[in-house]
Amino acid sequence: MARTIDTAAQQIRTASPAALLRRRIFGHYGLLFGIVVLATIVLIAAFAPLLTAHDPYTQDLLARMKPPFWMAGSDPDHLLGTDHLGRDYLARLLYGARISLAIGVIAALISGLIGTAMGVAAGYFGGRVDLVVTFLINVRLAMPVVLVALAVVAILDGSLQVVIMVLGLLLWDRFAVVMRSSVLQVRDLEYVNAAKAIGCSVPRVILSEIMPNVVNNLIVVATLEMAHAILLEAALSFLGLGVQPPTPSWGLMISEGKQMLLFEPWLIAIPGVALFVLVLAINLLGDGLRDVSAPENKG
Amino acid sequence: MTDPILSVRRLTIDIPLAQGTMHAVRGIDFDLKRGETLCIVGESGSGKSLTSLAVMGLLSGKLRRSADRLEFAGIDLMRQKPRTMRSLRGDRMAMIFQEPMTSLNPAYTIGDQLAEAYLLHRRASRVEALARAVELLGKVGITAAESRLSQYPHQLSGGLRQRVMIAMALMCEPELIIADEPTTALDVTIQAQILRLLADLQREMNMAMILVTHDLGIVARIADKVAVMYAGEVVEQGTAREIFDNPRHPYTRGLLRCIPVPGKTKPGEHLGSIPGIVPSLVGVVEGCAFRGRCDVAAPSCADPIPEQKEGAEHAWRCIHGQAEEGAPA
Amino acid sequence: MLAFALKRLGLAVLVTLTVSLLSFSLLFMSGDPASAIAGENAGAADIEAIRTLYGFDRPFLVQYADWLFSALRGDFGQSYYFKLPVSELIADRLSVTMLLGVCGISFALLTAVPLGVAAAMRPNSFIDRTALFLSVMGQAMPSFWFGLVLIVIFSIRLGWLPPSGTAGWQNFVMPTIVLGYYAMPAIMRLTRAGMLEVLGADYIRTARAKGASEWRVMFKHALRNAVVPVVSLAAVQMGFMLGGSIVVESIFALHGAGYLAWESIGRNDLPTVQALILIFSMFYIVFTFLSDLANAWLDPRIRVG
Amino acid sequence: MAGKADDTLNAAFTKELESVDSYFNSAREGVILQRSIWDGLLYLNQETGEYEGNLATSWQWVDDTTLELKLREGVKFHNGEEFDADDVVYTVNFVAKPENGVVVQRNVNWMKEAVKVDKYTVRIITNGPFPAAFEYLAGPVSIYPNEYYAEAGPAGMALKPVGTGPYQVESVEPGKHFVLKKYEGYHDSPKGRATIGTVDIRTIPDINTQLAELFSGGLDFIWGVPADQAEKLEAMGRFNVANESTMRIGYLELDAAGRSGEHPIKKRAVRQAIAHAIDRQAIVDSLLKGKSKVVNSACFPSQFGCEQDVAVYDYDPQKAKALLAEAGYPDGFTVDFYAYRDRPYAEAMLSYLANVGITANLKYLQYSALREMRHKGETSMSFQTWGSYSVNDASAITSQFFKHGVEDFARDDEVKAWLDKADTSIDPAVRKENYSLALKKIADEAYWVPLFSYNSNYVLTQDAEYTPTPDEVVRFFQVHWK
Repeated sequence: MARTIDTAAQQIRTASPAALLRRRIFGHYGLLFGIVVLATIVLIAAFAPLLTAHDPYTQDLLARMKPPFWMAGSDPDHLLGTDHLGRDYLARLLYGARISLAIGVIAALISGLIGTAMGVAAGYFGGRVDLVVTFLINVRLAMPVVLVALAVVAILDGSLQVVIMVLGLLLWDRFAVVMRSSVLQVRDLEYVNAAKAIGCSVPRVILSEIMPNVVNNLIVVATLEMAHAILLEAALSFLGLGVQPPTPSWGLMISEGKQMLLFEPWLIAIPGVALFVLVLAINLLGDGLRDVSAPENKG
Repeated sequence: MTDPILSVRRLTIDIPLAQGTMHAVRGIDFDLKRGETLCIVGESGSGKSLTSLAVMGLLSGKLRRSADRLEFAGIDLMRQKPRTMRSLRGDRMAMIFQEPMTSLNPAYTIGDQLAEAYLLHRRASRVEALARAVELLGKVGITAAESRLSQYPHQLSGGLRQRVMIAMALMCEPELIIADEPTTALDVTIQAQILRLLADLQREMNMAMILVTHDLGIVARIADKVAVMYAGEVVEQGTAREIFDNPRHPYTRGLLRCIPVPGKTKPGEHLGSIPGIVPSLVGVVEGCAFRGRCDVAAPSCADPIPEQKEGAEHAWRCIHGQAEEGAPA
Repeated sequence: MLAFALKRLGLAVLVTLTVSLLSFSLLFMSGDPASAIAGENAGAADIEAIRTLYGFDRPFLVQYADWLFSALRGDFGQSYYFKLPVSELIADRLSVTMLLGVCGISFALLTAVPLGVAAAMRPNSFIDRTALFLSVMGQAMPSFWFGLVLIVIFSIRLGWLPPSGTAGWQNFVMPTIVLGYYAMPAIMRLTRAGMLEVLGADYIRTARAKGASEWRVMFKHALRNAVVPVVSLAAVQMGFMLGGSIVVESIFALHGAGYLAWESIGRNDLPTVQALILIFSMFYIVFTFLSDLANAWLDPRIRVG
Repeated sequence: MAGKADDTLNAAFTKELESVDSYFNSAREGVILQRSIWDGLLYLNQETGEYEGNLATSWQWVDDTTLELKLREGVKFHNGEEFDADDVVYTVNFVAKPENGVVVQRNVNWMKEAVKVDKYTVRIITNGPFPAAFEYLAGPVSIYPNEYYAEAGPAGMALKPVGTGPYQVESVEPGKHFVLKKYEGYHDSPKGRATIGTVDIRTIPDINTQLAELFSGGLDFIWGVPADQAEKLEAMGRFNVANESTMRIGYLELDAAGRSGEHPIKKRAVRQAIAHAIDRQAIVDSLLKGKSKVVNSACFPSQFGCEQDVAVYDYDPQKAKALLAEAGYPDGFTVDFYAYRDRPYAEAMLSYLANVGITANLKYLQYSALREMRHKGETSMSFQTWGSYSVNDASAITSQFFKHGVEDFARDDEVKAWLDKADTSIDPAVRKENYSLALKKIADEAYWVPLFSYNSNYVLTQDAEYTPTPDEVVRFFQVHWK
């Protein structure tokens, strides 16, 4: 029945595809929210030095844990107060956006490259390649991520690079799964066969015929994995094995602030909310992109 | 003559859309007696399927249905609770859909699905229901019926599945059966078999049948009555003979132009194409919806169109007709 | 059905072997186990003696094979830290983690599936938006934060639930919610999407045309088909939960296997870590295997022909 | 739920204890249980600093390496076994054998064997003169029942411990949960009898969870509460908060010997610059608080032989910069800074180092991983702490790290010679003099940068009272209901 309405509704759609897309984007509040918030956070990260006069590393042991502006006893010089070493919390929060974004983006890039390569190969070539890739995906899924990440970080010490690499090397599974099935869907379409028929090389067919048709899914997965990586880093930090101090990562700020959770909850609330908003924005962006690019799959 | 088993007056279906209300079906009337076959013809989007769903009470929640009268065997379907409607559906009125490939639940066996309606409406045991299923499978020409019961839909071919669908619709010996383009998804050769089967069963069980179709060849062979729908209206209806021999509406005539001799159109042949597009049905629709494509359109076509009648059954909505052509007698 | 099951079983065994090999080699690189066992005041000679005694000087593959064959007999060696048989140590901890996992996934399913169905029945309604909101929150909220917030509210402010321990069912309420809420969004969304897709399917219309009640249509005809991917997801989530309950176990002092694994990593207690990684991956494999079987049962297209 | 009403003291451990058998764990939690479950031959009175008899009633050195002890009569183990010389002989001979694998060898490897003289007289033979013997006999060396231990072994003892102490063990869930019951048959020991009927100890790793349990009444007693939280708890007025210094000191271990290769820290001026760069007093005042103090010597001030008159490096960044320039690093240098605990203190030090131009990259590792690196000599600078196992003698710390062992990054022969002399002499004056020489040189050369002594905060429900001691050992038998 829904289909009946759709066909009926399609008849009266006179708008151009571009206008339609625009309407879908602006009609999708989740997507709008995601874009606006994410853009804001990116800008904050880029212009952090302009937004605060404080250095995120300068400590002042005599001015520890000054409360933020909405609490009694706050210092107007430190809008969001100071942390357990007397460092300006706002400065750490602003600079921390860089770290959290970097973790999300780079980890998603690495895992995206691995997962896409594997998924596309499996979907395109099928047969044994597919068997091997499917097997690897199974192996990867069977490994307890948090444990393995913990083990590796514990062995290699938790520098930013190590954490990003570990997350990147562990989170490729969803890319591979989604890319594989997406490629399977478009592999036998006419234009792909046509490209093959006129003798295009395999890389060319994949890059110019297949990839453009699966890139929507790729972007959606990438956003979700970004969020995933950011949350995982926070969890590692919570367990004491994330990014090393004094780097101002939000996960680290939460882990440092958690000690005082019951007494100074704002210490963990501020980076916690920042992390929550960032992950929320990325997730909404991903969901929104999926809805907009394939409204029939909404859900 | 007996009373009609189905009587429809001014049936209207509106679809609320973001851009406004779409008047998908606009005040149609028809009657159907026991043992009669009504064929509804028209192009996609003309409201044929919606009309049949409206009779079954299967329109989705967003669609608004209204009618001056919608009576089935003396029961006012407009005023029945969902519960009563459910007790009628599958029992006294049944429907066959156009996609046999997807209309069967992939998770259950043929036997389960056949038995379901019987178990829902009859005080019967599962064994009895399955026996009835075997009987009907035999009736729709499925061999080795017993062994089919434990099979799943994906193990059957399209033609077999449509036979199963027919058997399912007939489980409770309905008084009214609505077949919504039951053959469009099938091979041409199988189409004929299925339609012949339907027609035979309809006669045998003395059901009233509404057959929604594109296929004028079929219409010519099995219809007692024909309703031609265009843009949500029945633009012309009458006995098959009247419609084929003496079409009054320009649209009907356009449709028939590709079958010069009624009764000789081959099965499977499609409606001819008429240039132009169907107007939007969103918002207020005034006058004749066909006027944009009509060779004989006149300025007064934009005004409300009166219904013209000829004899007991033949009626059409056009400013032309009798006056221009004269009664063919 | 049998052939299908055997095929999946073979794959499962192969995956298990690969994971165990990977984890074994990972830990092999992680440092000198002899030095870990020897303790603080051991000299180089002591460490060397321990290395020979435990056989750490043998080639990697020999050690792996040795470990694997013992493991097949259920013997995972002795914990370097607790000086207890690992199998004994783990059995105790696993029961907590399993209980937590089962409670967590049940909570997730019991909230996510009805919510997903309700949301799909009335898209864009209040309940749909609520469900969406809950799932978006769940996806973005770090579980340690959620856990601590629950403790503050229910243990400190209201005094309803004990913050830690395993003494009674009350102890499992908050951990279950935290762990379950982690898995809930994905299951909810998949249920909703699956139901939406299925509800638009022709066979649902067929069922209605037969006169089936809405309830019957939803739960017999629609959910049965929509639930197929949900079962797979739930199995995957269950596997993740067991391995990922470290944070929850640490916050609520549950002393489960996840927490043990984390601590054992820090203590260089290799036999324990190896056994746990293997067992966690086997959980995942067993659950997905079971879900494959369940799906085959639910979806005859997989099972037959 | 619990507490005074049902005579149960609910306490929490932070770490999972590997084994209750006190010879087979190296954890603070193990020492705490040990003191409640078992007794030593001697007892150190924390107030007077004098040794008193516990399972022994009198003792004397027969010669440099033979200590004869008279044992207390009429003492019974928790399982009813009678205490006599056989128990001492069996215990000492078992733990003194290296192949039996006692975890902390230092606690026992000074003993060669024990010899039974008669039913209530034993002799303990030491491996060479060992002046700190009483310290160990009053501390980590507890006496086990010979018959039971022979049968159960360390594994059995870990699950069902049996001793003579003021508390007997009701149940053990390894690592997780320990229940102690007052031992009604406890002998007339200087420890005193337990007054609280049951002590229920659970392991709760997260400090917030511990606090939440404390607030909701699930716990009555926690310790090791960080300074900031302790301050807040005290301000709440609902708990008894006591602070006591501990014997643990923090220090920077500097690779003066160049074990980790060529690097600036090999130069004395650079090490001194590091010492001048860090404002230890500010770290103590702002972060450690309580009874913590800045320490200047490579030992805990109360320890025997811990010379206090050593070179003191004031907080003086200008001087630090000057020393760096003098050493040839006017622009500073970059170094890896290893640490395994107290991240905020480490971070604070990083910041001070940065101020004088030293870029220190923090490498925060698990204890065992870091120890392994240090044993291999791969760290040029690390933030370490040492609790001396609460042994109130410089041999438990200075001698531990400066006698060319794997954890000696100074490798100073002179220092080693002095320490050897001090460690093996029976004459307190000789010992004092040699420790003093060694500690002065360590300070002059800045082999270590001693930082501060730690303190511990003990938080109790208002119903209970406890006076903590500097040895960081919680004595449940000295906790009283009000």
